[in-house]
Amino acid sequence: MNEMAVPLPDDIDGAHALELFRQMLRIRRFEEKCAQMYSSGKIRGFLHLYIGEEAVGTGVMQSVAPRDAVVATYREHGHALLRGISMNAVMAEMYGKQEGCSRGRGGSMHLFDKATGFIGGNAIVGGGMPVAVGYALAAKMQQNGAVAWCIFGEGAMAEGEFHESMNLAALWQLPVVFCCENNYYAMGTALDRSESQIQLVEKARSYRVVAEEVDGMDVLATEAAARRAADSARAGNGPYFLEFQTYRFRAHSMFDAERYRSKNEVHEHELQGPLRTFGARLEASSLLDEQRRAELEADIAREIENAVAFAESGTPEPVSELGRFVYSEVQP
Amino acid sequence: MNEMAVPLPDDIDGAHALELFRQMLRIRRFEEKCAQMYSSGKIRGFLHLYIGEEAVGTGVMQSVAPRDAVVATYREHGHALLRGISMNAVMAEMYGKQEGCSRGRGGSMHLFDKATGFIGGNAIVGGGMPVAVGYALAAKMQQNGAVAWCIFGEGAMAEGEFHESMNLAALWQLPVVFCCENNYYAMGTALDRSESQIQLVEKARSYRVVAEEVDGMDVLATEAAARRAADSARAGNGPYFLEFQTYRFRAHSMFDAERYRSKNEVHEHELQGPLRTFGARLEASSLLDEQRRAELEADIAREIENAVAFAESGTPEPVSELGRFVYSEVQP
Amino acid sequence: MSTTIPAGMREMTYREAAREGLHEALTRDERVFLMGEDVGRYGGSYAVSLGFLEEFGPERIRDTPLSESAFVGAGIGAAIGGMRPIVEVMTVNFSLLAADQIINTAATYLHMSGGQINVPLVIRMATGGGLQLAAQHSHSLENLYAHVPGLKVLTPATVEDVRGMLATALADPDPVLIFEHILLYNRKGLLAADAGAVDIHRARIRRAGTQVSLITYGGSLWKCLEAAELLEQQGIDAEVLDLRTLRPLDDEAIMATVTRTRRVVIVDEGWRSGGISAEITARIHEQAFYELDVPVQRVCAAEVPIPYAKQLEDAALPQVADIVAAAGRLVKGND
Amino acid sequence: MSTTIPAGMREMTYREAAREGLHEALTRDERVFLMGEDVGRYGGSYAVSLGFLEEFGPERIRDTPLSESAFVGAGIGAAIGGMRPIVEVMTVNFSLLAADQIINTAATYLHMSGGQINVPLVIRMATGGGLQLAAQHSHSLENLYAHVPGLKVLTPATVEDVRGMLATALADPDPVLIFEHILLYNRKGLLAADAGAVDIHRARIRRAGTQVSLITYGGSLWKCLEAAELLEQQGIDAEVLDLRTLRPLDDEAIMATVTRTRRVVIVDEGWRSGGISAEITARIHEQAFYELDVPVQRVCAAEVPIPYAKQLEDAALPQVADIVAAAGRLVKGND
Ligand SMILES: Cc1ncc(C[n+]2csc(CCOP(=O)(O)OP(=O)(O)O)c2C)c(N)n1
Ligand SMILES: Cc1ncc(C[n+]2csc(CCOP(=O)(O)OP(=O)(O)O)c2C)c(N)n1
Ligand SMILES: [Mg+2]
Ligand SMILES: [Mg+2]
Repeated sequence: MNEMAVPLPDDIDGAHALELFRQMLRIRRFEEKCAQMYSSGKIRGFLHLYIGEEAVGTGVMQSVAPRDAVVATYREHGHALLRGISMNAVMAEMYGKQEGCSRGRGGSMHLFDKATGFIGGNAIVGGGMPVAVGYALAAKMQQNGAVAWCIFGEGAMAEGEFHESMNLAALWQLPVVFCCENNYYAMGTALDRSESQIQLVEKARSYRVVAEEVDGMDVLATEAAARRAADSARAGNGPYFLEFQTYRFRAHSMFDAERYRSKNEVHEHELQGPLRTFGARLEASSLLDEQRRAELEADIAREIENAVAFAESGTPEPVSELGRFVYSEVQP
Repeated sequence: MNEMAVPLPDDIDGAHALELFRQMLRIRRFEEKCAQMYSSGKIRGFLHLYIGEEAVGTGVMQSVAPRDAVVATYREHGHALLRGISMNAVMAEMYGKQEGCSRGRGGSMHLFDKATGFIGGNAIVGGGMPVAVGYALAAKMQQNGAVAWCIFGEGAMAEGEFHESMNLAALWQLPVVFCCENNYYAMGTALDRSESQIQLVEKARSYRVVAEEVDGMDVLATEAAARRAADSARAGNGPYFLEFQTYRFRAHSMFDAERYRSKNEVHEHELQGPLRTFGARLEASSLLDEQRRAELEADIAREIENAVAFAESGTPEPVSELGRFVYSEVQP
Repeated sequence: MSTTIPAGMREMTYREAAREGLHEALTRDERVFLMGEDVGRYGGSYAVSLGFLEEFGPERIRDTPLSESAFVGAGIGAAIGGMRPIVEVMTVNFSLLAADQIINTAATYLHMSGGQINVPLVIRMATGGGLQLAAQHSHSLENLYAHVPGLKVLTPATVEDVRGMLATALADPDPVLIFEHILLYNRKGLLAADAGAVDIHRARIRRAGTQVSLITYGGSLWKCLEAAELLEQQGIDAEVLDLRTLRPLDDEAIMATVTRTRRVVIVDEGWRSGGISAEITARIHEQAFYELDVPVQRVCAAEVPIPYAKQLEDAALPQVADIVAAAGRLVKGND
Repeated sequence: MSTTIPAGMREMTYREAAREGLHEALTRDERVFLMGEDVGRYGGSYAVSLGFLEEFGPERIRDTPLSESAFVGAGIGAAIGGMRPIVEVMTVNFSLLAADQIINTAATYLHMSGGQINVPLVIRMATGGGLQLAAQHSHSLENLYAHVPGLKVLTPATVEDVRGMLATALADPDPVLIFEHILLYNRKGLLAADAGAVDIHRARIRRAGTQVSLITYGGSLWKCLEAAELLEQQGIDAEVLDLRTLRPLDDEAIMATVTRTRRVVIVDEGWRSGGISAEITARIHEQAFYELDVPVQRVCAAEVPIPYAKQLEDAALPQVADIVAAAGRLVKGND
């Protein structure tokens, strides 16, 4: 397929396109490393990889403004990195070190960063949705122009919290962008076994929310859609729903035997992978070649190596600190 | 308006039409008595009257078969009576007597009757929906032809349990008839302040559930719609959603000052009340006259008087029995 | 309560005091808003916010759809986003629909984020029985939340507390749950003209005594005070300790009263097994084992879903006579 | 555990035993079916029902969408409708989304209906920590449910119990919750060839002893047995009581062990304040006050949302060393 790659549109900013590629590559390589570190026991707990879905987060994050908030799930390494949490801090978190972005208390599923408005890392499916709605409510009441980006999988759409949150956001015309990462499976449950209506945009529209289907494997498409959504939300037009059609190349978590889908199905999708296809297009547009690739890979490898070293040499929080952060340290 | 009442269609069964009127009148008068008994302190707790909405329950119950289940809310006196729970048992329940249909433990909000498949009387808004879905699942698995009738107010449609239940029923094609009694208010919250999409049938259709809007003030319309729904559900076509547009003439409960709507608005609707309009049509069709009315009223008054006497002379459950029915008495 | 009102005091109902507290909070801090089912047009299901919609407008007195999980969760998000939301849940029974947001999210974010994301959210709920509202409206489930680290659980019993605890809760950087017993709203009490925020970490002795301690909170406080009067007529001098806050518990105050009287009755409208009364008993057992003359007694709700019928509901809930009997048994040791 | 398997016994993991119990139930009674997230195609999140879909078909091994409230509630309705559903909730943490259905509906219908509508529903949930799953996947919330009249709460710790309690729960006319600790699934144990339904009303002594009682349940049982061995090396003879069922508690067995040893350590992975350990302490205090030489000690989870980092999680959860230390303190009285 790559051989048939379509060059990028003429009006594209080549440097930006390459940067999108680099960002996707960066989170891909980072997670490959995580998988390795998981196998060697350095990372524990649950680890959910975003591999295959990078075009979604990468496209979306381009429109996230400094004062916006991102509310994500347990499959959020990519988003965290894209949002600007340092790789050191993310890796250290997975190592459970004090230098981690959640001080080692959260782990893979609970990356947080107040500075960049990254408010979780929520591992209750659907649990982040009301939070995002509330953040948007605060933004609207304070008229501060912030948007809440609510990221979730298609599986979450069956939860009551989806329904309640969509209604509230629409009723109150709040600046939330609902980003559904439809990878067609919730653990082992295929979309058509979890939803009576699999046209997810129709579900969203039933709340009178503007909804778009987006090719989640195409980073230019995801970027453009997110921009439309952000513009609309910031203009005061209320919530926006984006269904990104994508695919998860790896197991749900590291405990998954993947009995619910064939190797072949996975392979088919891999051929349409965001790095592969976008890389080929960049090449077709002469924006990328082997040498540039190698440079990018080398830079990323270095960053990852440093992150691992940083995490390795991080400090385990002393057990005496266990009781901290149950309540705020400054009390009235 | 009554002066302009349209006669009933020619093909109507006159006796049946009169019977529908009688059933509505019976539950109306019963509840008027309840209100009185509440004022005099004989009935306590919360009391939610169905006055104004009688055409809905009356029409629906004509299609409820013996093995079906009815899952209702706290506004369920009418449904309970229509379903065949004796007036004595319902009144005694509100008096909190042992002879009550829930032995005095449930009160107005929790009428139950196993014999007629009346499984509550659930006072958690939305709480009955999953139960109805489960009952329908059991019916489908046992292939016993039963239908679960799930009755709720439009306010319940904002709850997550609505969403989850609709999806499950549709996904599994279960024989549930969802009967939304849209009286346009949830306590003091008007429909357009609780739903971003006030076309409730659109909400239902978003689960790929067949949905109809029905004039809930016209007992012939409600009866016909319920029959269509029942036929469809029994034929194995999955769930069916009926929105009955109706109006509550009385306060939400006995504690409501009704600050959220005008007397005038209420009055306008009263003029379209189901008894008033259907009574006029029966008269226009010469099926009802003053004498027949008087006879009906007298019969009903007698039944109510007897029910009150029955309840008055009922037995308060001895306090020594308090601990019963927390667990079943026969244990394995 | 005397009929002449002392100088500098005002008499008002608990409802009015709750209302004043809310009013002051809304007036003083623009970030504060009230959100919940029927808080606006209806005036609040217990009429606490009657008229607020007109005064503060629909942005700040925000009627919500029936969706407990979303509007409680939206409170969390709004709190993180810089507002100071007060979320009202009609009764603690309905709060079970929002239990995920409260326990899995509000209570965990600060810790999971390593101290970054605090959630300054206040949730008010009605609780308790006594109005024959039966098994889905009458339970006292506050102890479910008192079990959860990360939450604070307040149970104001007096006009001063219901007014003042709200201010303190709003100043708190972390999630605070306030439980108002439904039978208190119409109860009158005296409030100092200059009443304001109150401490929420200390239990308070509402009646000093020497022979037996009645430890309680919320709606049961008044039953305990009544019981204490009756006990006095029997020559028994009871102390009444109002816990005020169920999490964190004021161990010091509890042990102090235990040490003084050496006999304890805990009165709690929650079910006995696994209720807050169990925790208090356990702490007394652990911390004041050698101070006790006799084992602690618990007067709690019977272990049944609260029934509708008056005599059954009465029998299910702790009553003054039960308290008097329990305290009497302890002091007189008749068994 | 010895490496030679006694005659008439089989060695198997807890997972296999749970699986056998399910298999037998599905085979024996057509009304039984299993419903929950990923019980089918995925094989169960803890692989308990692996292969069942193929064997029993999608009607009886029913994958559900992510909608805990609806599928737990559907279990209630199906139970009322004549089936015998087994609903699986992946972990007790997620069950908070279904708390309304469990507490407001399943637990109340029998009572509210005056004895007419019983709910023969079985809900299985994983519980507990120890796999570094952090603050939304590691809590032991079973005591929230143990507080609620109308529910029964089972906590099988052994292969025999996880297999046999399911059968008993299915025969029970009322809602039964079964909690399986995540760390147990891979643990091996011996099962009698003719193992079947087991009693669920009696606690069981898993190790007889005379000097101190370790009262526990679920995952902590094995820590207590290990602690008992270590204590033996210190010359301390510990008895280990496995509660097995948290509601109703077996008071008789608890008081019997207390009376025998006069010293008690309660070990519970739930948070200390308001946990089941509090209720047990309170009952011992009330019913065996004069039998104790020293106050009961509780070894519970620290009052924090369980953190991810290994050393912090270890410190947050009860460990063998903590149990040994607590028991040692009681017996040697060194403080
Ligand atoms: C409320 C809740 N139920 C169940 C789970 C277990 N669980 C974790 S991820 C997952 C699947 C979610 O699928 P989806 O929303 O599509 O996101 P994806 O993992 O595909 O990105 C499940 C069932 C959970 N974490 N929370
Ligand atoms: C979960 C829950 N939240 C809130 C309430 C309080 N409440 C009782 S009835 C009601 C309004 C319900 O309106 P609707 O569903 O339209 O039914 P209606 O009363 O109009 O028949 C509310 C808010 C409740 N009983 N349950
Ligand atoms: Mg998915
Ligand atoms: Mg309504």
